[in-house]
Amino acid sequence: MTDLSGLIQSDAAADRVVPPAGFTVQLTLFSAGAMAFLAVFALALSLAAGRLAVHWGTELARSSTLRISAHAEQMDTQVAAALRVLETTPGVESARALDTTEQQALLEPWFGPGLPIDMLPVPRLIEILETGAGYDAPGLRLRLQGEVPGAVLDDHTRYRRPLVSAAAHLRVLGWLSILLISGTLAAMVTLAANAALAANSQVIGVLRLVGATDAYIARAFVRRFTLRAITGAAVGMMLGLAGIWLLPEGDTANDLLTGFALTGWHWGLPVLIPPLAGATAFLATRAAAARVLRGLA
Amino acid sequence: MTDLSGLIQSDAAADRVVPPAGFTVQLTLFSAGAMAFLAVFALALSLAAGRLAVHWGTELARSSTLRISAHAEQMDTQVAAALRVLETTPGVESARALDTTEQQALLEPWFGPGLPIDMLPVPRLIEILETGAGYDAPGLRLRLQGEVPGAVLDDHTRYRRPLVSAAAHLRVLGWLSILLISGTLAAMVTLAANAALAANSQVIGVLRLVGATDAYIARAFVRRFTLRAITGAAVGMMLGLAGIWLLPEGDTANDLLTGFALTGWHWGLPVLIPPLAGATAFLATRAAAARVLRGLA
Amino acid sequence: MNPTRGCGTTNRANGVKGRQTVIELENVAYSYGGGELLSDLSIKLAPGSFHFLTGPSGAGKSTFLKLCYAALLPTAGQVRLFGADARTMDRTAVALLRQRVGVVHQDCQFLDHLPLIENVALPLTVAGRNVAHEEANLKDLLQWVGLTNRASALPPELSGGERQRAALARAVIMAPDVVLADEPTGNIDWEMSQRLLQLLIELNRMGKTIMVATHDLSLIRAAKTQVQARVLRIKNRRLQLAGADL
Amino acid sequence: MNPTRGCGTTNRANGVKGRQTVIELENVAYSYGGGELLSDLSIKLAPGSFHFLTGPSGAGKSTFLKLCYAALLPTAGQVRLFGADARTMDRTAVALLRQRVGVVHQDCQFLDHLPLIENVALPLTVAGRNVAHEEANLKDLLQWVGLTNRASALPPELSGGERQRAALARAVIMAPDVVLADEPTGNIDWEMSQRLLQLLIELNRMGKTIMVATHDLSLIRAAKTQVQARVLRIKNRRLQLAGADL
Ligand SMILES: Nc1ncnc2c1ncn2[C@@H]1O[C@H](COP(=O)(O)OP(=O)(O)OP(=O)(O)O)[C@@H](O)[C@H]1O
Ligand SMILES: Nc1ncnc2c1ncn2[C@@H]1O[C@H](COP(=O)(O)OP(=O)(O)OP(=O)(O)O)[C@@H](O)[C@H]1O
Ligand SMILES: [Mg+2]
Ligand SMILES: [Mg+2]
Repeated sequence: MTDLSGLIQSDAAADRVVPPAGFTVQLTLFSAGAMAFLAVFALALSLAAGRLAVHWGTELARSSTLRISAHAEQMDTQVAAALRVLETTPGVESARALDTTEQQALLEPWFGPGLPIDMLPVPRLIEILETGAGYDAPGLRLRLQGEVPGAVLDDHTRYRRPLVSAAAHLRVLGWLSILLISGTLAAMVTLAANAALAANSQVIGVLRLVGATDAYIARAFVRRFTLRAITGAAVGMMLGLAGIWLLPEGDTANDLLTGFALTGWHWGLPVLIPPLAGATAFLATRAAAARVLRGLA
Repeated sequence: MTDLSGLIQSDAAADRVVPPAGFTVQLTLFSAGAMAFLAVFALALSLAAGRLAVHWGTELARSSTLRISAHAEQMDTQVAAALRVLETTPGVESARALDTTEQQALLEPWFGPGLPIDMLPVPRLIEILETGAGYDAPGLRLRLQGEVPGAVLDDHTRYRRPLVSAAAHLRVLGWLSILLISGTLAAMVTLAANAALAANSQVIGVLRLVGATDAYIARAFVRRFTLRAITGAAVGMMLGLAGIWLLPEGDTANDLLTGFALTGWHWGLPVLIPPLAGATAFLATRAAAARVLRGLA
Repeated sequence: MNPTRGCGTTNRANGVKGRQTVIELENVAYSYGGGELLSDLSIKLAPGSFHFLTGPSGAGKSTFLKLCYAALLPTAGQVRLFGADARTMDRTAVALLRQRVGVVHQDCQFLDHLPLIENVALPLTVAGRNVAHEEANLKDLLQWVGLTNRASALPPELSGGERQRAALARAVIMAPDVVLADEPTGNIDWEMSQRLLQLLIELNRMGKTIMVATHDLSLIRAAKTQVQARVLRIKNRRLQLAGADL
Repeated sequence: MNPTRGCGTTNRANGVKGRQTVIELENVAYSYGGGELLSDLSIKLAPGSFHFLTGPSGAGKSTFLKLCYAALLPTAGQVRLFGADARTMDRTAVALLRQRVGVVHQDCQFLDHLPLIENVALPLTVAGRNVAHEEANLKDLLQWVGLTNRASALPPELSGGERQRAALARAVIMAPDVVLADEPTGNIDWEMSQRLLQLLIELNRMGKTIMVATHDLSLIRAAKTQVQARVLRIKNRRLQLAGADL
């Protein structure tokens, strides 16, 4: 009965038949605005949490260390054996023994710069980079046990893994709240449209009396509400972006709030909110109008 | 003009003069419900973030390490000197040199269990516990430079500090969203009340015509809206609590989402939401009624 | 049957209020913003008087009545209602005034969610009176205006004439000191309007002050045979006493 | 001046439609849910006929008119409007029907946010006609019903009689084939109702079908001197042709 072309094509005369103002209009504007505002924050939260998860994830989750303790004479053999095992382990992208300088750098905090590393029974370290899918740690441990008895696999991701999962969960929470907010917006707009239609039952009666078709009446209401929702959402979005923009920007990528600002093309995402709000309002009002008009028949 | 006693005291006759149903009523119910639902989650988020911040904070933020490298013969003197310095440093709660076993445990991952620790030029470690306020790290470093040249201050909180601050920020975000949600609720209820009053201008006209005082009319509307807001908020709160209760409970205190569930007396906090929503609705409706009644005079 | 049985038993107008002027306009002018609609009106309505108000459509009859129950305040001059200056009354005072003045609006409005009988009883409800105690009066009154079998209908289910009758019943249920009726018979057939006129005449005989705006000259003629009614006419912004030309 | 100048220039009723019955009721009954309000009504309104409809308040006059413009569907029997069974019309067909039938409701309702002149032009607007082209007609019509100087007023600012006149103007602006008017003179003084009657008579002379529900017998008498008007009366749920007793 009502289509988008009718919505876009301006019909000043038809527009005037619906009372211009009123609290239902303010309600629509306000709910669309408030929901868009919240949606921007939820979006930023989701994106920031996602970035954080990725950041923490790539930083740590994909690297682990194999530590080989052995007598000096066996060391090289064992390292070579371990590298061979790792080469054939699915999920291991690359493996590489750290050289003396690197190990020295790692130990420096503990022993100071002058440590005679080759004099000490310091284990050799092999850095493992995982593929995205990761390797099967218990399986690798079993194989190493047989072939390189002195090897200890240390996926030091254990430490940050809960954080990564927390960030992931936060991201899920963000998306869930976006869903919730969209649902709330749709419900609000539907209720506001219903309230407006009910409040305007006299208008509908008059229009019917003088021969207006349902399509004509519905179009006038739908048009108004869709435009209102878009306007409200646009304002809310802008305020939301301003709010995010005003947040203090931190220097560490680690921080959630200071890393909360949108980055790069992510700034473009909130722009989708007003048209989505408009589409929601369009569908909600059209359904409400169809129902009310059927009811008043 | 309208007081709480009039609200509580039931007046069946006066109640009937306001139309019982309508979309503004559904709007009030729904916005109160949706906002209460969101508020429960925001509250849980805040509380969880707070717990996390405290957890991570107490675990790490208040401890740091002083590492002393020195020739074996000078070691004890330097350790004693360092402890003396620390004793007089404001913000340091306690300082204690780790014994051999503890240091061995710390180094074990690197060198395996059999490390002859007293044979090696391993530095000695002093664990510092800060007071809540913390000490002035650069100042301490300066003093140590003079008195204990081999000392290196390592506040290894650097590592988790961003996480703690992220949790703290998240908590702030949670409280901010509670504020935002309360504001939205107040605005929604005000708008819904205004819409209802405007939609019922005929009712108000009739009541005035037959001699109803403003107080009488306002009371009828305020009562209705306050009860609606309380009902809606109670339902929303219940749904929110159910949602939180349904979230998977994790085993690590570290995880944000699995640690999201309310704990102990925190379960009691959401119960405050409906009365607060009611109070908000009471004030919002009373203001709206006063304004509309003045306007229609 | 006594049509005014339904209108309460107290007879306040003949009581304490004595000979005090009920409604008094002194050099009153009114304008809705454009030019003056009413100019320099002066009139005193004595208690127990019966007035008709006529004049062409748009002359200002409804406006005049609204001045008489403080729905509008004069733009110039003074309106005194039961001795009090309308301009100095606060909104609570106006509300209490309305409990003493029964008004029939030209477009009869009701609470659409309440059945007719509760709408008629509404003045009792908002005055805090116990409606159950007045049920006999209420039923009598509905009987007189011929709405007994529509008592439980909702206002939108009433016919035009039924609404007008219900509005008149609502205006007199409190036995107010003054009844102001704006075209109360516009949609009502001749027989029924005679019946409504009877109700107003009975009230007038009880000492109530009555003012009826109408364009129905035959109604005025019928009334004049039974009570001493004065006919006011609004013409060219002024209030005139209509003469024998009716 | 010709009062119907404002009502368009096409004369459809005398054109293609020829002698087709405009409104036809066959054994129609109607009930709002309780007992039957109207029973076994049968009548044909020929194009160009003029009918009055009378009957006591609550008899069912407004209900009868609503059946004639498909606002209500009969609970029994058949209503044919321009040859089509009202029961088989979908809502778009009803809307298009309303563009050919001008209706004056008993409680005249308008779009309160639009000035009177736009309200009167509303049928043109919703039919997609260019209102600017019809401005001369519109102005003439407002002149005839005496609302020229209220053209830009909003409906809530109108007096009762002004609203009724505006409603009649709105009903005839499209020069509809049929005009159904429910108590169009309930709030209007004698002189003005003569003027409105004149408008309806002119339309009738142009071939339009007119039906006026009224309780104003003097209006009927005045009309009968000028046109061949039939008077229908609803009594005891039936439709009767009123005789010479008027
Ligand atoms: N609120 C308003 N704002 C502006 N003008 C108004 C307002 N109310 C009434 N008027 C105008 O004032 C004039 C007098 O109105 P009023 O309703 O008093 O007339 P009336 O004598 O009762 O007429 P009727 O017999 O048609 O009911 C009319 O022309 C009307 O249009
Ligand atoms: N929607 C409705 N539901 C129930 N009953 C109704 C409804 N509309 C009208 N009625 C009843 O049907 C009867 C006829 O109503 P209608 O409006 O047709 O009367 P009328 O002849 O036009 O009377 P009036 O001269 O008073 O306008 C009345 O008793 C009225 O109360
Ligand atoms: Mg009037
Ligand atoms: Mg009727």
